[in-house]
Amino acid sequence: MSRVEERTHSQEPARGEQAEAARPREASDAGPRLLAFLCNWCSYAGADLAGGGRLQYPPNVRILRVPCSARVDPVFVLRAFRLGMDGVLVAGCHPGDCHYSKGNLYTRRRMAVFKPWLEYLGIHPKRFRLEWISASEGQRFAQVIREMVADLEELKREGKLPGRGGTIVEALREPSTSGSPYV
Amino acid sequence: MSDIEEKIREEAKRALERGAACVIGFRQGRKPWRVTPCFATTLAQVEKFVWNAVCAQNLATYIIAAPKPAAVILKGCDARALATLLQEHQAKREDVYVIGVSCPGMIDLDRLEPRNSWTWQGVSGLDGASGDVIVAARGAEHRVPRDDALFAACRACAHPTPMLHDVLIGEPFEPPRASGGASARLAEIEAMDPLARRRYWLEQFKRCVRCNACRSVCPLCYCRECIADIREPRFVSRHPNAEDNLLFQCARVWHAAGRCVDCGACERACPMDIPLRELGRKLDKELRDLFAYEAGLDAEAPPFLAQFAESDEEKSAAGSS
Amino acid sequence: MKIAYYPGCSLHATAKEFDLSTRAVCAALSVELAEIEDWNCCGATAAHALSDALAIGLAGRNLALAAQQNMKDLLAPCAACFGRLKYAAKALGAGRGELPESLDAQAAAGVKVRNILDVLLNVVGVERIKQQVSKPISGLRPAAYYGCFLVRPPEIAEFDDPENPTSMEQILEAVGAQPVEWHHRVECCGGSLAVTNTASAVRLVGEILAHAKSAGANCVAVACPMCQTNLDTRQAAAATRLGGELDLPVVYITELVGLAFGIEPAKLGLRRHMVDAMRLTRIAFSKPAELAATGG
Amino acid sequence: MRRVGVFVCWCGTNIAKTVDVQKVAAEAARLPGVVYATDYRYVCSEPGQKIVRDAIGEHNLDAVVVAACSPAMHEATFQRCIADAGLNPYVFQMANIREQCSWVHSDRELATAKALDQTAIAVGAAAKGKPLMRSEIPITKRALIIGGGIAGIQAALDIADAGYQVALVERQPSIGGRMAQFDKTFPTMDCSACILTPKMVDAARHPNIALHTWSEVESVSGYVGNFEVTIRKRARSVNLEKCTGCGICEEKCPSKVPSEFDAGLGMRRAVFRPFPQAVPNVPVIDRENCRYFKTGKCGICAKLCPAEAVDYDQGDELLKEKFGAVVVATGCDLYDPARMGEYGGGRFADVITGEQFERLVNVGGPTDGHIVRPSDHREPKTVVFIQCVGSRDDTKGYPYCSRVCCMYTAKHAILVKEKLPDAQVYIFYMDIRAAGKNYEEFVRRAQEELGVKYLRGRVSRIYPEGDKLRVKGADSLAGVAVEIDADLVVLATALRARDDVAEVARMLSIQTDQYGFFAEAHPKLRPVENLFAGIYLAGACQYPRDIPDTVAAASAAAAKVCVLFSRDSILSEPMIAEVNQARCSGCLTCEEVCPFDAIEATVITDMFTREKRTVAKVNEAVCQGCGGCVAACRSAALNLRGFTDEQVLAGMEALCRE
Repeated sequence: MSRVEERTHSQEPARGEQAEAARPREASDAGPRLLAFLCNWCSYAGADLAGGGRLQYPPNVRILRVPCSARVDPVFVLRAFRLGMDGVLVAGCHPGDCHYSKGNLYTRRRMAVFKPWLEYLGIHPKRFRLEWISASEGQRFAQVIREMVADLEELKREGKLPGRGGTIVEALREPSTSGSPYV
Repeated sequence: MSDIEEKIREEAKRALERGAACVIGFRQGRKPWRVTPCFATTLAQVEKFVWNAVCAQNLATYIIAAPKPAAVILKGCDARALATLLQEHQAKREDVYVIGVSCPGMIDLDRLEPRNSWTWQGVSGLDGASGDVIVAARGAEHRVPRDDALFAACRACAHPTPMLHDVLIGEPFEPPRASGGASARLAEIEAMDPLARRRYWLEQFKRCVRCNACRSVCPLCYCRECIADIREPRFVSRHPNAEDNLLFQCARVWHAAGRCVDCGACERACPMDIPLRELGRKLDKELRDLFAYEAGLDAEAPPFLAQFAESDEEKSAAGSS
Repeated sequence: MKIAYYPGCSLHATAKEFDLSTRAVCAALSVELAEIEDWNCCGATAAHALSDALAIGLAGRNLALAAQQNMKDLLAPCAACFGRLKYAAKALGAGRGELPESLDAQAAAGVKVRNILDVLLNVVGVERIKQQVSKPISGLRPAAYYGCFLVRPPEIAEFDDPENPTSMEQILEAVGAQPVEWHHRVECCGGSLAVTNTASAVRLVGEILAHAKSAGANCVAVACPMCQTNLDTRQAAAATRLGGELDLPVVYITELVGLAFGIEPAKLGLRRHMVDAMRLTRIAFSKPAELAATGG
Repeated sequence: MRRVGVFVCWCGTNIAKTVDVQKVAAEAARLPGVVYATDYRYVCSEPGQKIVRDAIGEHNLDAVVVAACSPAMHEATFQRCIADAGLNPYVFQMANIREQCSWVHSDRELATAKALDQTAIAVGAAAKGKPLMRSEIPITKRALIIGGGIAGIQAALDIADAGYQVALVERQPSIGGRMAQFDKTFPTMDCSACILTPKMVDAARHPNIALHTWSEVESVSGYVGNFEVTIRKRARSVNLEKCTGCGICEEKCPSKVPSEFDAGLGMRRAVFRPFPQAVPNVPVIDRENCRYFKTGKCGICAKLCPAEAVDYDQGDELLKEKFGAVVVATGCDLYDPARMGEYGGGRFADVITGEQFERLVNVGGPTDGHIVRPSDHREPKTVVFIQCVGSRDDTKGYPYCSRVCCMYTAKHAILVKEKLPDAQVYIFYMDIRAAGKNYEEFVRRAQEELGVKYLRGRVSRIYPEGDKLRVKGADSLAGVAVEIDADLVVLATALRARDDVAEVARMLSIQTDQYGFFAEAHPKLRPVENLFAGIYLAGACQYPRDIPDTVAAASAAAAKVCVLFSRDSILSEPMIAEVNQARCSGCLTCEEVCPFDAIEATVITDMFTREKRTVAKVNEAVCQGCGGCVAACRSAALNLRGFTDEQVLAGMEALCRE
């Protein structure tokens, strides 16, 4: 019987309580970090479906739910990379299936221009993807995450990722990012 | 005084007489090689209007705030900026009387200087509304071939003649130079490996002092409050460091995607010589290559990125290569 | 007005009169025909059945040459050539097929391939044709016969209504003829079976011509060398099979237009038919009323 | 910053097996804004919810994060829970650590790290969240129905019977639509008029229904509950009140034109009712064809009218009315057989359409129900029917199945056999689609009892041969070419969207599919609604439909309208866009990208300069909350409540906490 099952509940506030679990590995060991903006109606539901099917994929992805892919301001993506994300995925309904009828069609045009530009700014093309994933494509969602994480791991191995928090700046021997990115 | 200058004054006067609240033009600056924007409300002020080889400022920048109806002297790129402003309802077409001037390209003083024996301190006059630039210094006249001294933006200009105008001064120019986006600098950056490119941009933006001059001169940066200045939501940190400086500029340039007419004002204004134009030109290039779209050609069309088409599908596929 | 001219093999051989009359009519209409230098086989006979790449390559080379010779439009009077060239243009435009590196496939795809009806109607125009008519051929009641390649397959030919075309009638009316209303205008003439299954071809030819005759036609107008050859040379056999007389001259539309333009019949090649077509010169210029009186 | 409470759920072992929930709770407690964090076996259970409610009171929480399953599962549950504890339901965020974490990962350590991150994202969003209010939108309880065919009539009657006012607008002089043209109806062979005309009369007499025939909807603006509509009542030239429907004017009118109602087979006069049972039973003068209106001379109808009802001076009348809901029931058009050159449609008099056949066989039709050839009025001995003319044909642009042709062709064949028992009847078909109550039996009756010859294959060509029509086709089951000399050929032409569908769609701001049919909100679950709230669809304007399906759809649309009208007001969506007018510079890019036309320009007086300037304004009743406008706004003037820029950014920043 595992420890979790022994304890019925632990209602005591956990603030300050020291968890006994193993200390987290260093962030840099944890592999690349991927942020996924998922539209609520298709791609987020697709990710839920992957869960229902227990389809395993790498735990490197962090999911941010948005109502529609059109909600994803490209400046969010720029910001995410600035915050040290290694990869960003924007996923929405397939064109023609948008819950809001045509939100993703605006996304499609916007991102068609944005993606090559991002590459031009020095973001490796494998670090950003726009995908159409429907609510029935749990399998596909898992596959996209697997592919992207594998791509990012390869980039990392080849030293093609700048590292967390923009280590390039450090490489330029500048006083770090002069403060946290919260400001 | 050149013919063109005379015609500009003539048209400006006519505009005032017909009820323009002001005419925006250029007048001589404090140095012989400087001009400054001039907001003429009287015929006498119009007499001060000049037209020469250094009238580079984009006067479309002042249209939003100008009292209406306004008349304004616009070059090819300026008029395209106006077209974008009209698309975005920042002025009504009937409120702006465009005195278009065919532009032979404006000269970059920095490109003049190193080639010649004189120094700026000694320059007493600068002429050349078109053709060669004539610099008067220490009693002698120096003739500089115009093409040798043009701003980079002017060398790349594809639309020197204002398409949007009420009256056009000067003969329409054919796109004179290497127009259509071909840029050695752009190609060089494109050829870099992504990480090297990242490093390149960070090196450039290490110099940025966040003076916001680029934003101030941009005819399309008319937001009432820039997102870079807004505390909540905070898209961009205000800390001056290479990463955040770059993020700020990227946000600014992205916001000009499908709108920027590559007038080059931002780059001319930058005190740190950051190659700002190259950021926007890549967007221009993608828009042109993928969608055959150029900003500022149709004042009536809705903003390009606020539309979509069935055919975007293949284009987005092409872009994601 | 100058357009590229692709005669193909037929117009240099069995369909010499199509070549002669096309050149004569175009000259009269001030359409300058520039024969493509160094043209080759369009591949209509067998190439497309063997290899798509070969079919595109053969026809595509001709297009590329036309483009190289600065031509935007290309006239291919032979309907089979028209079909093959247009197919190649479309294929190259869609990125299929290959041409040798020395040739520009995109330029080839940009060449607009036209048949003679297209040129007469859409390049020259009915009004211009009417101006040129000096001797209206009001005595002729041609049955306009289109066959297959001029209008089919529709997504390749992109010309006229594939099931109920009217372009030939428009031209014939413009030169004063009285085209008959009939319903076998796009039926198969059996041209491709003429050698391998002659009996079928003869049956089909007979059906077409019998319908033309019963509709009151006194000649058949065509714009395809295969149709012409087949309807002309198999006519006797078809008549025998039907047990009656057909006796319908089968002529190219350009020959009829040429007659109306006052061009000498010999220069149009009117003598070069199996079923005597020279008789048309005798009845062509009579008025319809006279004709009715003589029962012609 | 809000005081956030975090509740981490074990979901039994579903989450706890893979995620160290206690550690997540412990770490979450250190996140900025979090004042309380705990874990529990089943937070969604009643004891779990009580823990949440108690903690809200005890720790004075004003925002709640539950790290558990997918929000699709329990977001609503917890929103109710915190509302019970007195919090606004929208100061709630859910972190999905089951479907998107514990179920898809096996490395406990990494899964725990991810669960914590997802919780941090939710905490970030919760800390920046705001209570949201739903505004009340009042509803005008009157329905507008566009189209007076059987769909429109049925919807009107249902809504009117429920006690609501209805305006029924019909373009033609009479209601009735296509069903009024039909002779019999499959599979019951009821007389179409016998079942339709009572409904038409009911609609006309119903105290809650205002009938506007010979009228068109000219403009529609507004939104659910509040549509402003302009109806153009075209000049009828005959006074509706005075006319007694005696019909003298029609008898004496000297101008004859082909009757649209008879599909061109018969003639009508310039002053006419489309058919004798018209409702209202009052003619109109078709001014384009009226001798008086064309030449100024004639006036016979006015002279002879015993009721003095003819009024040449009548003008169009514009009605401006408010409605709460719109039912679109505009029906469909038919494929023009003239586009089938190979069938000689439009050229050969005896090649007719199914619609023409209906009129031919109808006792009220131009031949009094005698089946004769239009060319020589002889009874046909051989009749050929061809199905799928235009339909199921990519090259004609109608790849879809028109759904009604198999059945009505069988009906036509039966009618021929009943009226002309000696006639030979052939039907060329591709497949027989007889899915419906008693449909298959009906087709079998034609085949087996009445000897109709069904030939599976296409017809390639039809041409006149003597006084017959030679039909050349294929019998693909026998594998032979078939030639039939027919006296009459009937084409079952495709049902297609109306020609003016684009204009109607634009007027109503609704979408169409690739064929021009109006698009439903969801093909399965919201089949009679449009995405534009307050607009409903009924009948063949949406897809080819037969009468039973059309009536069912009409009643469904009516039910939806009644649901809307059962309340005095509706609540707007809480998560919608809002404009910070101080930041808005009025570029109106947002207006361009809004899929719902929910954004419009408005002029305000600037707070500081006192100058007037244009800014964007969100119509809260129409906005659906996609957020496309927010991403398109360069000035951060637009924001999406519930998914604000602040919340998204806070979520992202939570990921790079030290």
